[in-house]
Formats: sequence, structure tokens, C-alpha cells
Amino acid sequence: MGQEETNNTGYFKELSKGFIRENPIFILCLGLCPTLAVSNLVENAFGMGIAFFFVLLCSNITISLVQKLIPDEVRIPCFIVIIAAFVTVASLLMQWLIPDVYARMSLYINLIVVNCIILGRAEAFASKNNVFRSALDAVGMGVGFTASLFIISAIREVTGFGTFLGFRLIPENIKPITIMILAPGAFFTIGFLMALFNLIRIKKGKVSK
Amino acid sequence: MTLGQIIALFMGSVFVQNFIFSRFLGLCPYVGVSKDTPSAMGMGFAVVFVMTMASAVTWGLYRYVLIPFDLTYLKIVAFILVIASFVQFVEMFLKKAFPALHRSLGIYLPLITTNCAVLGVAFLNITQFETESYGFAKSTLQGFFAGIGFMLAMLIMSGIREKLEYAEIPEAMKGLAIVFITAGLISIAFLGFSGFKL
Amino acid sequence: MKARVTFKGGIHPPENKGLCGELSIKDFPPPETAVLPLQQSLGSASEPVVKKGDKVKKGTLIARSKGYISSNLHSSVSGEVIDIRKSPHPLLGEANAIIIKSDNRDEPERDYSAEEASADSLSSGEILELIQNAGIVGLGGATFPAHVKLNPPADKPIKTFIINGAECEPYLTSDHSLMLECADRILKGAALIKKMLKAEKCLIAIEENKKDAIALFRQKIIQLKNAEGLQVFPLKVKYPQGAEKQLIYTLTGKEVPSGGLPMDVSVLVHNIGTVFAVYEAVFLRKPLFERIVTVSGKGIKNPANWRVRIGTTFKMLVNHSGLADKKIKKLIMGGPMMGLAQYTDEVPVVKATSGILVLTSDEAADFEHLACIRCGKCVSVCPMGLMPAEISKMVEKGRIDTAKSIGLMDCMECGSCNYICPSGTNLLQYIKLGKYEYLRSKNVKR
Amino acid sequence: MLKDKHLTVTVSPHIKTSLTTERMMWIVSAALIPAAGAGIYFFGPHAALVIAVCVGASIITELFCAVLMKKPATIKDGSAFLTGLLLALCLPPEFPLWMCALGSFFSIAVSKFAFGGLGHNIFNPALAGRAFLMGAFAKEMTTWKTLQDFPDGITAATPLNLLKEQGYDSLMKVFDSHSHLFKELFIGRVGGSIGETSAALLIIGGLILIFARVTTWHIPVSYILTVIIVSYFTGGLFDIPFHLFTGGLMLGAFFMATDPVTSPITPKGQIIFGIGCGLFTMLIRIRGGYPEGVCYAILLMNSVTPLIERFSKTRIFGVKR
Repeated sequence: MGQEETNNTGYFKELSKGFIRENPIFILCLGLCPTLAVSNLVENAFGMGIAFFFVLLCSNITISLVQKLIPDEVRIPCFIVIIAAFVTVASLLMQWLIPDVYARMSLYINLIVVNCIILGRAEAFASKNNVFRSALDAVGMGVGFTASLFIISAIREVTGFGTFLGFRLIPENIKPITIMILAPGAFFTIGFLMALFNLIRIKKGKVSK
Repeated sequence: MTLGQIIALFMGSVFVQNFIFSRFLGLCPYVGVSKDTPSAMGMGFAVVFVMTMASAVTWGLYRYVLIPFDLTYLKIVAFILVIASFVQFVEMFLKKAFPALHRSLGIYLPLITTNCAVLGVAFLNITQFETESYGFAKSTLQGFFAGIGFMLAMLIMSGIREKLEYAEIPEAMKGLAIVFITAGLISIAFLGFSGFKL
Repeated sequence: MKARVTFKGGIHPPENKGLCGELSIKDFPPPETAVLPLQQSLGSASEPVVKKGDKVKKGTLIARSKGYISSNLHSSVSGEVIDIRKSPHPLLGEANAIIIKSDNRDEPERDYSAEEASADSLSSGEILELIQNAGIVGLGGATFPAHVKLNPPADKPIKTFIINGAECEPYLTSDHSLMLECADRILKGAALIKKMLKAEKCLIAIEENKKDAIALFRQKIIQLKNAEGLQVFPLKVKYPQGAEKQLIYTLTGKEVPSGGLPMDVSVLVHNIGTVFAVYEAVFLRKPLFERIVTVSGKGIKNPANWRVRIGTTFKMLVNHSGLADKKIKKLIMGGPMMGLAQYTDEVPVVKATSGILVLTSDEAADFEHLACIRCGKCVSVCPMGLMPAEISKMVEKGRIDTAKSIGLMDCMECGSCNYICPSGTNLLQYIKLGKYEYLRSKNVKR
Repeated sequence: MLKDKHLTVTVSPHIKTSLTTERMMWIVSAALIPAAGAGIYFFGPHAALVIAVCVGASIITELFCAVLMKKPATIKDGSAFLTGLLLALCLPPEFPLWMCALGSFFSIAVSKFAFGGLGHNIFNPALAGRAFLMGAFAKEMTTWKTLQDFPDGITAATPLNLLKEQGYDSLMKVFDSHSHLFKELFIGRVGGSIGETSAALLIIGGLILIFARVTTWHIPVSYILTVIIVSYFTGGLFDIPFHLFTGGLMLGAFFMATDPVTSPITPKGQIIFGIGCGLFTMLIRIRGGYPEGVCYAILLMNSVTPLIERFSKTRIFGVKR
């Protein structure tokens, strides 16, 4: 019985670590390019999040399934090919389903293939764990990534456009801070969110001491 | 191709649409390897080299293989494979031919495979210059200039980070937080180049 | 190589040289008890040749040099050795000293007033021996034994002999007054040293704020019969004009290489006081047991230049000159730029004591330390071409090696950077700490 | 008796200059007063409000950040006051006040205190604030005030705007002769930011800085010379006074580029810095999308200051190159 319990908490930890503890963006600082590039609108962020989630889940599952078949020396190229295949699938699907969002960010969707998070998870986790754990890991990381992207894009869209998912939140007569949707705004947002995460960590560290 | 076009391409890829400060490509190595100027320089040179060559190779591959055989949907797989094997080849070649250079650049080369700036410039090239005349030359030049822009960004950031090591940065801002704030301020300065007429 | 107008950098602190009023040297009465520290020069301390209870006269040898870089020490009063014990030392904090109780007779070992006629016919070796016996050290403050400096190795001939009369430290006028009073004798000493070194030229460098001294020396040189190669060189008024390497650069256009000595560019520099002491040692056979000391500062009621016996305590001098009714902050041996702050007035005058300053809190103002704003003033004033702010920052952060690589050990501690720094950073303190740490780590490695 | 006194023992030197950081900051602020006064005189009371809000918001932000970071609040060193004043002087006279406050907050909190406060910032806080506002509120930042009280002057747009957007002829339509144009530019009766129009007063202020030894000549001279040379070779004789006296060049060259914290520490580095500022200013003015390039040019050079310093070390005495 004890065994099962630890297993269960283990599973939950596998799932939840991507939310905060090992948040891919704010803590591990991986996969930053798409995060910054597409986070000017919440809509874009969601599109990117879903595509990313899809590729990460599929590649993690596939790699953990075929891990025994791949010789060690060529594993990285193999991983890349698997990931690239799923990116192609995601890219074609999005082109078909949400063409206008895709048109805005096709470059960054294609670049998911070199996203360090996905390759990193494949190398560090999926190639060493079973399918179920790998899937949980992917879900956790995917949710963590998408949520982070959502937070960043929400901040940027609200301050930079005065809207949220296209709905006006801030009255027209208060001018939005346009710079937030430009490149510097992306850097500032992520910089200060990282500082916030640091602050929380410092506070927690002090309490535990 | 006129000199004006070359200058326009240069200004565009180095300043106006800098890969780091405007296009957000190659951020992982940018924040990872910009701690000190010598490594930033090494990474910069490696990126310039690989980006130039990758631009040339992928454009040719796309124009003369993928388009004629109607395989453009395979471009992601094809490009990443070409770049990965190219980087591998370069590394082996350097190791044999120029061991000294390999020692200084060697550690950066494997990182470049997953540098999205390299793949990014390949994708940009085929969308921008697919049908243009001088497409090959423009692609190669864009790759080269984008690499220069990347190196410039690396050098600027590494200089600042060396200086920040001695600054009394607040505890919460330490680490990558202040790097991103700095990058934001640099990209504000780079906004000055927007709307360049050439 | 030609002479330059001046060197790069430097500062213009308020001179305050007028405090002493007219420049005359007054004789300070011999002390009741003389405290004579054994360590009077760079290098090793000398070894006592007297013991408790011995009777000594003024000028009696009481301690002999020990080792190559070391100097003799002579009694400055006549009386009895009452103890050899640890006493306050103006440079070292505390060190062994011979304590002599005066018998108030002030009896000299021999007559020091008559000039020996034979001086001109002495050989170099004999002159050097006389200088060594007299215990002469560099009186500008460095206290390097003079006989060592005057005896360069054969492969480094001296072409130019420079007499340093710059006295660029604010407040101090001891050299100035000496020049005015003893010009003839200084010139005799200069000619002697020039001959001994077989130097082509002897340049007397004097800052332009001492116009009377410049005029006097020029006039004396014209009167002199064999004044060949002897020349007065007026210097721009700025601190640190008297620094050896800067002086050489200004006068000859040559740069002493980093880590090198003046003799590497065939130059030798001696302070005006040292030259005078050489004159006394050779012509009068008088050992170095007294020197000129400026007692000044706004905390002193009657500032003056005194001829003081080595071993007189600061307290006696300060009390004799009277304390002004102001808020006293610091007691300093030497000038305000490079002098050492003292924790007690019990310290004795040593051979290195060119001045005793009592500074009020207005003069020695401290201000609130703010962060460095990188104004670059320290860089532009540094006569050694260093970046003091960077060096001190590296030392502060424990990067001694980096500090070394950007010139830590080239600093000569003139303090210009510290003076000019608007943010109140104690740059020199960090630099000194860095030098100390560097030397220590080097010794540990050995 | 000295024995009764408390003797202080410190390392030499024992005397210090009276020109402290605090005094330097206030001298710079004072040197800006004439230009600020002219701005208020030409553009009316709202300009005064802009200045007041910027200065006030800067000081409040500084206090707030100091408390937050548990550092001693350093208002009396004058750096916050100066940053606020400089920021206000490069804003348009009719700029909305809440945006002024936001800009000041950005200047102090993001570009200064995030890096550790006074002495540690990489970018000139005032210029970073201005560039931020330019990115955030481009329209408001380029809405200039017509000088209605002065019948012989002048126009809503700045001369640089006119030249860039409508060309030389329309510029000459407004000012009928070159001499008239240069006179107005020199005095400052033209459209523009509050404190940047009066070249004459800014030059006076700049000379005060140099003679009070608050700054050295290196940056202003190399900056202005570069602008003169580039404008002569790209335009001609007419362009030299025009580029010198329009826009924020004088304000930038004397008061912004010389900010010691963000410019190189060595004289050689400062000259390189000034030349770079001049080149980028002219590049942006002639080819760029913005009519004015001073702000961006100085920010760009701020960012490469550490690199310049790396290659412009001083030569140590006695060490051969």
C-alpha cells in the first residue's frame, strides 16, 4: 500500500513539477525565443502553446516507446527527426485549422523543432522513462509552458493594446503603452517575471531556514 | 546585385531587424554564452560561419531539390538534418585541419545545431528570396549579416555583463532577470533604427 | 630625449605653504630624553652597539647597519643610554628604540663646524664610506640608505644626477627653507656627488612656487667657478611633481620602465635634504642626527621650520608650537598627501620626518561615501597612467590578480586619485590593501 | 595637549577636494536652469508642470526604490532630481502628465535601480525614460506646441521634422531666410522639446560644466565635431549650423552623453564615445525613421561603453605599447 502511495505522489510530482518548481521558462530558462516572439497577443500565445504542447506530448511518448530501438550514438539526430516530423504535422494542421494565426507566426511554429525544452525533455526524461511517466512529464511541462506564455502575453496585450483576447479592457481614452507589444516590452515582461520568481524563491528560502 | 542592396541588407539584418533584439532568435545561446567577452566572441564567430554556410546550403537544397520534387512540406526535417550534419562536418573538419581554432570554437559548435537563429535564417531566406533573382547571393549574405548582428549583440551583452558582475544588483534581479532587462534596454536603443530608408 | 613641460596627470591641492610665514630655520632645543628607533631606513633594522648604562656623546655611533640595505644610527644628544625597549614608531606603530637621557651638556663627539679641506681630494670609495658611516638615508621620505643608492652597479652608469627640490606636498616648507639658508653648501654637496658619479649633468629641480630659491640657486651657480653641467630646472606647480619617475620624465623625457629603477635610464635622484646631509657628512664629518622639520597645520598656533634632533618626540614639538583652539582631527608625519596619521604624539622624530602636521577637522574633511560614478577624474589625474577606480574595485571584490594585471603594483601611492574622487571612495586604501595581499600571496607561493 | 584630542588615523591622503558627487549633480542641475526657464517662457505653464511632475515622480520613485532595496535614501545627492529634470527637458511641452510620471518611474526604477542604483546603471536613465516614452506613446511624443505668443515664430513641428517629412522647401517657407532660421534656432524660438530648443543657453550651461570641472571637453567636443564633419560632407555648409542647433544635440552633447556613469572612464574612450554618438546621430537623422537621433545614438553608445573601455585602456607609465 505504501508503495502505491509513493508511486501516486511520484506521478503527481512528475506532473506538477513543470508548473512552478521546474517551470521551463522562468526557472529553467529554456525555449525563450518563441516565448518572447509570440507573446504580444494572448491569441498567438495560445496558438503557440497548443502547438508546443502537441509536439512535446507526441515526441515524448514516441521517444519513450522507441528508446530501446535507438542506438546510443545516433540518438540525438533520431530525436530531432522525430520532433521535426511532429512539428511538420502541427504546422500543417494549424495551417489548415487556424490559417490567420498561423500566418502571423509560421516561422516560430517551424522553429519548435529546435526548441530546447522539447529536445531537453527527450534527452533527459523520455529516453529513460516509461510511456506513462513521459506523458505526464510532457503534460506538466506543456501546461507550465503554456501557462507562462499566457501570463506573459496577457500582461503584454493588456498594457500594450488595452485589450484581452481582442476584448477592450482599458477604456480608449487611456493610451496603451505601445512599447509593451514591441521587442523591449517582451524583454521587460520576462525580466520582471523572472525577478518575481526569484523573489518568491528567496522568500521561501528564508522561511524554510 | 547593387551596393545599395547589400548595404540595405546589412543595415536590415544587423541593426533594424537584429536577430536578438527584434526577431527574438537565438536567445538561448545569447543568454547562456554571453557571460564573458572571449566566449561571446568565440560563439559569435562560430555562429557567423555556420549561419553563412547554412544559408547557402539550405537555399540551394530548397530551390533545387525540395521545390522540383514537390517536397516543400518536408523542409523542417530536411533543413534540420542538413544543418545538424553540416555542423558535425564542420566540427570534424576543424578538428583535423585547424586544431587550434577547434579548441577555441569547438565547444560552441554542438550548441549551434539547436540555435534557432540558424534554422530561423534558413526559413527567412526561403520565404523572402524564394523567387528573387540573386536569391542565392542574398540568402548567403543575409545569413552572414545576421550572424554579424548576432555577434554584435553577443559582444554588447557580454561587455555589459562583465561590468554588472561588480554592480550591486538587487538580490531578486540577479541572474537572467537583469540580463533580460538589459536586453530590453538595448532593444529600446535599437528602436532608433526602425524605419530606416535606404 | 628632451625635457618636457610636465608629466601627465597630477592635482592642485591648496598649498597652505604660507602658514609657516617667513622661511627661516630655528634650532629646536635638544630633548631631555631622545627616543632613537633602530629602524630608520628601508631594509633591516640596525644593531645596537651600546648597552644600558653606556655614556654617549652627540654624534656617537649607537647602532650599526646590519645587512646590505640598512644604515648606521648616531646619538643625537649627549648623556646615558637608559634603556633599549619597544617604543612608539611613526611608521611601524611600535619598534625597538634606544632611549638616551640627556645630561644637558650637549657635548659633541668631535667639532662639527669646521670644514675639512681634504674633502676635494677624496676618492669615490672614501666618500661612500663617509656617507655610510654618517648613516645617511633618503630624506625625502623613502629613507633608502644613501650609500647604496650612490653606488650603482658598473653596468648602469649615471649620466644625469637630479636634485629634487620640488617639495610638492602641501604645507611642507622644510626643503624650501633649507635651500634658502644653505644654498652654498647644497651646491658643494651636489658638485661632490656629481663628480663621484661621473655624471654629465646635475639638475636642480625646484617648483615655480619657490621663485626665491630658483633665483638664489641660479645666482650662486653663476658665481661658481666650475659650474659645468650644473643647472636649475623650474618645475610647474602641481602634485606629485616631486615623484621620482615623474621628475625624471619631466627633466629628461625618459620613462623609467615599469618595475625598474631610475638607474635603468641612467638617472639618479636625491632629495635636497639628502644632498645637504652628504655635504655635512663629507665636509664636516657630521653624522645624521638632526634634520629640518616643518611643524604646521591649522591646528598649530605658531607653525615654523625647526632644526630638530632625531629622537625628539612629536609631543615636545607640538607643545612648543602651541595648539590652536580648533577642532583637532589628525596628527600626521609628513605631508597631507602621503604622510602617515599617528595615533599618539609620543612618537619620535625619525630620519624620515619631513613634517609634523596637526590638521583640524575642516582641513582633513571626510565626506559621505557614495557609489563610484565613474567620472574618470582619478584616471585623468593618475601620474602613472593607471585606472585607480578599476583597480580599487577589483581589490574590493577580491580580484587581486585582475588588479595586478591592470597595474596594481605600478601605483606609487601618491594619493592624487583619492584626493580628487568626488564620491569619497578611499581608492588608495584599497590599492594599498591590494598590494599587501598580492605580496603576501606571492610570499606564500614561494 | 594632543593627548586629550581624539586623533583620527586613516590611510593617506588626508585632504580631499571639495567637489563632491553631490555638488557636481547640483551644478549640472543649476546649469540646466536657464534652458529650462527658456522652455517655460516659450512654451507656457504646462511646460513647468511637466518639469515639476518629472522631478517629483523621480524623487518619489527613488525614495520608494531605496526603501524597497533597504538602501539609504539618497535624495540629497541630487541624482534623482537631475534625472527628472533631464527627462522633462527632452519631452514635448504639452506632454500628458501621467505619462511624464510613468517615464520618470521607468527612468529611475528600471534603468537605474534594477541595476543597483547610482553608479551601477548601464544606460542614461533620463534617455532610457525618453526612449521608453517614445516607444510607448509615439503620437504624444511627436505632438509639438505652436508658439502662438510669438507672431514671427513659428510652427508646430520641429525644424528637423519639417525637413524630414516635408523637405527643405517647406522649411524655407516657414523661415524665409537661412539667417532667420539660424537665429531662431540659436535663441530657441522653434518647436521642440521643452529644454532642447535654446542652443545658446545650453552652450552656456555646457561651458559652465566644463569650467567647473564637472565634466571634461572630450565627449562634447568629439561629438559636436563629428556632427559638423558628417553634416558638411552629407549636406553642405548650410547643414552644419542647422544640425548643430536643432533637436537635442546641444542638450545631448553637453548634458546627456557626458553622464559619467554611462560613458567610458578614460579620455581616449570618451573621444571614441563622442565620435560614435555623432555618427549614429547623423545616421538616424539622415536615414532613419525618426527625425531626431540624439537620444538613440547616446543609448547605443551607452550599450557599447564596456566594450569601448575594454579597448581604450590607459597606457601605464613606463610600459611600452
